[in-house]
Amino acid sequence: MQPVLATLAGEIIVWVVWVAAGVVLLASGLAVILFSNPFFSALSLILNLGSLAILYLLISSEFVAAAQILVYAGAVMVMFLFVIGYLGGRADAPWAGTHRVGKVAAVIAAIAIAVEVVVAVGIDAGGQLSSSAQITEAFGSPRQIGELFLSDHLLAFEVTSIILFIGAIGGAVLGSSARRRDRAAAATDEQEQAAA
Amino acid sequence: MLTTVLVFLPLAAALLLWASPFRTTRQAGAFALLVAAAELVLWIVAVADFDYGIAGLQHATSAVWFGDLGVSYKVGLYDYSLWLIGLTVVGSLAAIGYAVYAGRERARAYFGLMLFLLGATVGVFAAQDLLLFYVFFEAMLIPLYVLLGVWGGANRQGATIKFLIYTVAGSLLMLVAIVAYGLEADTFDLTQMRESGSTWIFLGFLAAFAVKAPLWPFHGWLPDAYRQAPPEVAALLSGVISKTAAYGLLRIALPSFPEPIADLRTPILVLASIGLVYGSLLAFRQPDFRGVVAYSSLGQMNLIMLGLFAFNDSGINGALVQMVNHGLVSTALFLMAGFVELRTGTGEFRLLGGMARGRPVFATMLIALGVIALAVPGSGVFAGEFLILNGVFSVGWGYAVVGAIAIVLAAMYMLRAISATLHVDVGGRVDEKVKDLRLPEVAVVLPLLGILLLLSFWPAGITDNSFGGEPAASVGDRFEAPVAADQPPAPAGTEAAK
Amino acid sequence: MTGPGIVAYVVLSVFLFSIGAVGVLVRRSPLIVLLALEIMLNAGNLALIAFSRHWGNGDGQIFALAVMVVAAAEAVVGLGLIVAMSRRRVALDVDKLTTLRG
Amino acid sequence: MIAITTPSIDWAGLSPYLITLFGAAVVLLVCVFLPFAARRPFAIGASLLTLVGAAASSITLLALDRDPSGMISDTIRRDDLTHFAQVILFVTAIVAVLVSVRERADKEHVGEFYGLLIVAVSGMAFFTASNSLMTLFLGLEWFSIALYVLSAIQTDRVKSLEAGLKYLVVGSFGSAVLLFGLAFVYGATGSLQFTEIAAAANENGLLLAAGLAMILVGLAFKVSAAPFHQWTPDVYEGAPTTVTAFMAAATKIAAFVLTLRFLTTAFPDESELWTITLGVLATISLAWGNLAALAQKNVKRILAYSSVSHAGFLLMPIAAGNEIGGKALLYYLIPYGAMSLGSFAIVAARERELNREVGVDEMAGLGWERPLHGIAMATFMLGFIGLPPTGLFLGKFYAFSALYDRGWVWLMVIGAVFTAVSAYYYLGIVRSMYMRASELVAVPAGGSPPQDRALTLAIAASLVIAVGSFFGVDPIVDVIKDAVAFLPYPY
Amino acid sequence: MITASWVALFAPAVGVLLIALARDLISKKQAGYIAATSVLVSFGSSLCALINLLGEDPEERSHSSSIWTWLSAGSFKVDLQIMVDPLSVLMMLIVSGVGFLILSYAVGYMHGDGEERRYHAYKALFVFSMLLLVQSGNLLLLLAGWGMVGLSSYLLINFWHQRASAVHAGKKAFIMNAFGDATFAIAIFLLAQRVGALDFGTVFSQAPEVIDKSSVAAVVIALGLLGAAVAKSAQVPLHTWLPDAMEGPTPVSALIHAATMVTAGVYMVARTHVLFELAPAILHLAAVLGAITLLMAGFIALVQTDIKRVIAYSTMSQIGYMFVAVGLGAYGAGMFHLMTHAFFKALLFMAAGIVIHALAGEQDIRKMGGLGKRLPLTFRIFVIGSLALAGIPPLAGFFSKDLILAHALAEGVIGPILWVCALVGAFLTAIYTFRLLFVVFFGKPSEHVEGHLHKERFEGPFAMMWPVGILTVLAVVGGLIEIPGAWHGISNWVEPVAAPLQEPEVWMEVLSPIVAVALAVLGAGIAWRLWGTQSDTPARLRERLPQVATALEHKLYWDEAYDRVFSVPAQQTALFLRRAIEGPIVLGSVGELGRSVRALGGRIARVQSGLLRSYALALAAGLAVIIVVFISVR
Repeated sequence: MQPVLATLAGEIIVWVVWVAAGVVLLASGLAVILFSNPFFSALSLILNLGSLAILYLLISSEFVAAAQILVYAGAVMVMFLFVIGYLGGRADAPWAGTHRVGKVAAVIAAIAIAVEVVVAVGIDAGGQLSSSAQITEAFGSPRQIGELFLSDHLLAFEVTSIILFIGAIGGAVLGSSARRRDRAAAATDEQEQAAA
Repeated sequence: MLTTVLVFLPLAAALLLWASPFRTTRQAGAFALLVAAAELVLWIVAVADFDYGIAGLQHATSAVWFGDLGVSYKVGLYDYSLWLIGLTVVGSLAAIGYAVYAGRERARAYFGLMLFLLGATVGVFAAQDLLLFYVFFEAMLIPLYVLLGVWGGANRQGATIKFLIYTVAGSLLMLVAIVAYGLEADTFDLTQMRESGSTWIFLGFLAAFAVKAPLWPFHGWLPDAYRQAPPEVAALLSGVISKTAAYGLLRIALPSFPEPIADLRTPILVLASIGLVYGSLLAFRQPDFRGVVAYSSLGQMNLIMLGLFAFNDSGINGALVQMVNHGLVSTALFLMAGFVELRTGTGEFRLLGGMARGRPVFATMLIALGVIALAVPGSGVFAGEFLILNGVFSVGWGYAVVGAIAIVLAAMYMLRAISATLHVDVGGRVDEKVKDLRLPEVAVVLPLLGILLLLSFWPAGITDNSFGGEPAASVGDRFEAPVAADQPPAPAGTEAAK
Repeated sequence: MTGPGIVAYVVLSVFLFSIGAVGVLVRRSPLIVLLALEIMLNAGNLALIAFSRHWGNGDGQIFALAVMVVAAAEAVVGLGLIVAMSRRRVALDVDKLTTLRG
Repeated sequence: MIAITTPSIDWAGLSPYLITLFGAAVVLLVCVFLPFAARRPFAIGASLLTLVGAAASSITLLALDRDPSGMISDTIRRDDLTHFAQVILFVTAIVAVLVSVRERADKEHVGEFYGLLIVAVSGMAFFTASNSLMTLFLGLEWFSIALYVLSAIQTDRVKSLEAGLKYLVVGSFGSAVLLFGLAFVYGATGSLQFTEIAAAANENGLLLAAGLAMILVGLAFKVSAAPFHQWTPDVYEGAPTTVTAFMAAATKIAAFVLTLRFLTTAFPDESELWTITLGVLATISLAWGNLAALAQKNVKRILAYSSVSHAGFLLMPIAAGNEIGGKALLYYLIPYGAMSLGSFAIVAARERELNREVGVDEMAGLGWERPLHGIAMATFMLGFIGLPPTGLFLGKFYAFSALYDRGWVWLMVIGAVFTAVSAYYYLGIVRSMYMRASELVAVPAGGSPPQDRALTLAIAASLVIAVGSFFGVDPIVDVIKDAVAFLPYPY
Repeated sequence: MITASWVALFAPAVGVLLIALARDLISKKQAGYIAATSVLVSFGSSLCALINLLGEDPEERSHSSSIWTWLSAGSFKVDLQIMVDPLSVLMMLIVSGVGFLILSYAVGYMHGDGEERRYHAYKALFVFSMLLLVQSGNLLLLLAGWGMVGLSSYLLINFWHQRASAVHAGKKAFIMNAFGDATFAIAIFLLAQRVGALDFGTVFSQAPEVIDKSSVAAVVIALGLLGAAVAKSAQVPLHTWLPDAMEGPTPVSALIHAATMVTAGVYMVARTHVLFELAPAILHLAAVLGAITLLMAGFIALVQTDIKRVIAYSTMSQIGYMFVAVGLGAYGAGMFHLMTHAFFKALLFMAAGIVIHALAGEQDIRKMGGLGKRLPLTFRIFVIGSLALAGIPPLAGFFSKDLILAHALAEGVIGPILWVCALVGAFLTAIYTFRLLFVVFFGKPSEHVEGHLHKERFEGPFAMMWPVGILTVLAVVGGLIEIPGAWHGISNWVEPVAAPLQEPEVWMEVLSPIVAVALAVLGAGIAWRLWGTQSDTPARLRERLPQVATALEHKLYWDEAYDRVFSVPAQQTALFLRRAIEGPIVLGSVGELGRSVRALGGRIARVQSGLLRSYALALAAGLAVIIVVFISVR
């Protein structure tokens, strides 16, 4: 009796949380693309990422959920906010401007993709997706993730660092001060002239 | 080995020339002439060292080239391809000679391209591998394209583009056909191909050859190209290059596709007949000398098609004789047109006329070439036409009647051209500064005329020494199964087909 | 497993993906386009993690973590570009980036 | 503690990546400390050294001729296909570096430029080797992000920035689609590894089909197949020409090799789906690329559209899905890469000479002024049409053979017809180089430009490879045969 | 004998080559001598052949010889082959003999022209071609010679190429002959198909076996040959080129357009009589065409005012007689008339040439008159020629014409009609011949004559006069070689080759000449009445019958009809093809296709709007489509 009730209660709680998180997820997602002010969009995205983290928790992916909050919401989004702040948060009305046909087509295409994939998933839902595997407590734990990163996915781990490295260089190259470049260029020119 | 040298001597010489410091027409031209002359000597060696009794391949060389698909470098000579190579060498020699005489800017590039063209054309006639054949067939295009586009007349750009796109479109379809045919037969070695019953593959080959020849109505590139090219290039184009298409039909299409040809023979013959009359009629209304020769070439090439697709002894032999003769005469006539243009700066009849008076050498040569071109009975061209029409007569009398009409039309347009150039009132551009042919000019054209006269006295020099003496059989029976084509003229009693 | 089945998560990810796609397709501000791209990548992550749970192996989670890093790198480069453009006084409007066309 | 069994690491097999990454790091770091004047020579020298080393290690691996094996838990492969592709990639990068020697703009980011170039080629090499969905995606992003930055690296040129942003946004969009597709494939099979995906794939898996669709779109985007190619002309035009030269050749090589490996290895049961899709995409690419190129004036754009049409041609052998196709693809990439690189190199040379963007009119007179450039460009242009003697002719022939083996004559005919259309714009360039009246010939700005031996060397190398692959087809195909023999072709 | 024949054939060719190669090394006169000598060699060789043949049995006088294969196709072979038999030797003698005389005459006649070398070379070329024609041992070489005489004729007609009319006439002659060549060729194709060989021996022995008499094949072959003969011999309906051909120098008219080439048709019918006899209807057609021609030409000649044109019409008319003869199977008679005609017609032309020469190129007889006293020698020669032409005994024309008449009477079907026609023709001949004589040589010298004919200018140098003298003799005595009813030199000579289809009886051979001579004398009388005395009858006749006169002056509108039926439509077709097919469709379609492809390219390029969002949209839309397809096929 007791376990059954507990299970039921757990089930209900999970459902409620899921529905809430799901609604927030989609709503905040929509908000990102509907706010005309990038600042609000970015904030919505943080909300979006948070609700995603909750969903991750619901499917026992604690480590990823944590990473999501720390890396994404904490680091990446801060960077976004900095840039938005730097640029002064210029706004654009989401649905304004020319190319109306393009926008309608865009929405139609996106909806089409969504519907198609949902149909595909829905049809397959009766088959292999109907029952998920049993998992142990260790699933999704930092320990398991760490193990995987150091064994099977060692390479992926290394490669992500390379990518991050590239991103850093790229950001530096592109975002570096123009004035400095001008000075540098002038310096090189002088040197070349001197050499010639 | 001999064949390889024949093919690669001019190609190597072209590269050498481009790398050389010869900048002037005199230097580069002399070099090119020398190479072409050496090629001629080589050809004579080949002619001397050839066994004419047999229809088989001689002087063959082969080497692995693209083993994965069974493509090899394989060259060799048949008795009939030898004559076409001779035509190529002689024609090129004359063309190079003309260019040396006329002088060309950027001589090094120019003469290198001429040599390259020579080598590629010889390669077409010598290749015994389908893909190699295609490679040479396409390789001819490059020098032609540049020669036409750089040294051509005022409206050369459109002409060039049209020419190249037309031919490339045809060639690419042929490439598709070659792939299909070669993979179907599991080899690209032309001596080991198998017959194919596929109409589509045949049409692929026909596309390329019909454009290059050209078969009516695929000649849209022809008038402009022949008018805009430098005279000696137009000469090669109509005299020599067009023959590669006819050769391709003879060497590849006829032996390989007996069934499709049997099915499509009537439409092709009808097109060729139309082309023959059409070309002749249009030649009759052209306002300029080159236009006449151009459309007459169209007619003649369609005549050759008639002979080929008659597919009997007479037709095939006739086509070969005609290829050689028309090649020579067309080359010579374009060079003559060039001489006219060098002097008067135009080829338009309304500005010409009366050139015979005081220019006996020019007049004599032009008249001699003209009457040979119009197939006056007794000439080599006549011999070819006779055999072709005789051959096609046994396929259907109507074609021969059309051909006979074309004989009359040929007389009409050629005499018109001769008269308009040489006779009656002196044209606006013909003043006393327009001199008679000079010795170098005579030296360029006279050999062609001499060979034509020789071939008039002895056309059998070609027919007796080609196809091992059995044209239809040796073309048709290149592979195992015999080709069920029309019989050659039988001694007695056979009714005219159809 | 408690709560909604894996299909529900996947469907959710699909909708999220579409929302992100619409964002890229309709917004003119490159900043918001970048945000929308983040949404799309996160939709992929959600699907990966859902499937990871479904199969009970950790591959999907690792993948998702890697994708986060990739997304971060992309964002850095994208933001760097935007900054560079604003320095060059280029309008931050993707509809006005039509120098290259035809 | 917990016993983690770290996978055994095949250092030899990893050597190409390690060499390039080390080299990139050296270039990046050392340049920071060098004076401006010394940066460029050092960066170029170090890059060349690195790339030659990487090429040498790939060639060694290729020559060792071992059976294919997996590395690091079989997430990437060590096999001849990889090594062959890597050799081409590294050689491409070497030539690209030679082209870049006298690139005018951007004196500050010298270290970053060469570092990113090496990193990008390293990523491509990694990409071709990948054997799991994750390495695939990471490899893709590895070189893509590097290329985004490289495209935009001339931050003082608006076009460069525009190109970078377009590439980044559309590229990330494509990546996201690809990622979603990868997720679905993972969802359908529960595995990331190609062979395991093939083993786990069940009949009628809609999830797998949807995933495959998205993957195909993502890959088609990367190889710039129409209608997913639209970024290509803009980015090729806007990016620095050296980058374009490198990108056009190398991205295609990497993306096509991986596409071949991925589709044949992971989706043998879905072959019907992807071969036909690729066939259709090939058709659209041929049509779109060639037709749109007709309307272009800018030579880089023409070449960009040409690369779209060649993507169509390169899709053909993959679509054929047979062993001839595999060989044809690999063979085609060699002359194509060389010619693409070489033709952009010539555009770069002309740009530097005239100090302005190069349209068809700017090519006027090039053939006579610079004989080597002229002959090379003419050879490339005529070769793109499929005229001998460039290897591309045999490549087309090979691709057609693969299609014929598959029985897809229709696609062959389409290829032939649109190639004929393409003749118009290729010839337009040749025409401009050689056949313009002299008054139209553009006069070089500021007299004759300085001798650029490296660029000449690069062009000559491209020419030699393009023509050499025609004559030396047999030995090349011998190597290719072994490189692609192990793939499980569906047809 | 064979060697002699080969020498005869190639001697003029060598002459041509010598003249062509020597160019300025020899004087213009020497060129003429070379040409004449080469033809003389031919004549000598022909005589050798004749003597050899005479020494043989009549049935064994046929020899053929070939030096090499000229053309081959598998088993089908055609040799460079000559045939020496009575027929060809007869023709060789006429061609080289008359040819030599005329060439010699021309050396003087053409003196001072400026392009004499060319002229003499052409002339020798013509003799070579003509000899090839008559000597060839197979049909193909016959056709070759056939074409080449046409070519030489063309070259000589427009020898004075500054004159538009001459150039036009040359082209016309060549093209009409080319038409004949074409029909000839078709006949040969059919023969080659049926018989498989073209040498005379095989053809004539095999053809009757493999081709049924009067079958379609036989008719087509005979028609083809007849077409060629009619074109070459200027018979109705392909006759219009001959009068125009008079634009050439007069010796050319004498040699080619009177004595030899135009009679080649007669020779050919005789040579291939086996084939014609397989289709008797066509043989009769030849005779009928001949009759029509001789009447029509006779009428037209009545009103012509150009001295050479009158003679040209007379030539047509006389060849009409020959056609009547060979059409009736009287091959010997035809050949006989061919020979005598060669003599007296060449003579007339040469005399006319002297007149024209003396009057500085004037050919209009209305501007002549009274020349009898000024050119007495020419006058006498002309009289002899006219008498021979009119068939006044005992001159050459009398015997040959009357033999034809006799044969006509002998033939049962259409003979009598033809006989009547021929008699009418004889009557007309007398009228126009004597009209010419009276108008030119009688009466008072016109102003033109007074103006141009100078005392010191004598009739011609010796170089011109001695050939004329020889021909005069021949015109007088040439007919004696065959005297109807007495002995048949030519008929018997030709008989082994072409036996006549019927033998006239003696009464026919007696009746015909009497009637014919009576009519000729009557005609001469009428001519005297009309033109000999200064009467106004011709003018009144003209007023009385204006349509007839105009029609005759316009040569019965043949030229106009041909223009309307062939020439204009051909030109218009060509123009139509050029404007409606070649321009817009063949050439235009390419341009149009190119333009539309490029326009399409432009439109597609515009899709590339530069809008980043649209690029992504393409991606999304493509994805949507592919997913739909994938899901639906799964």
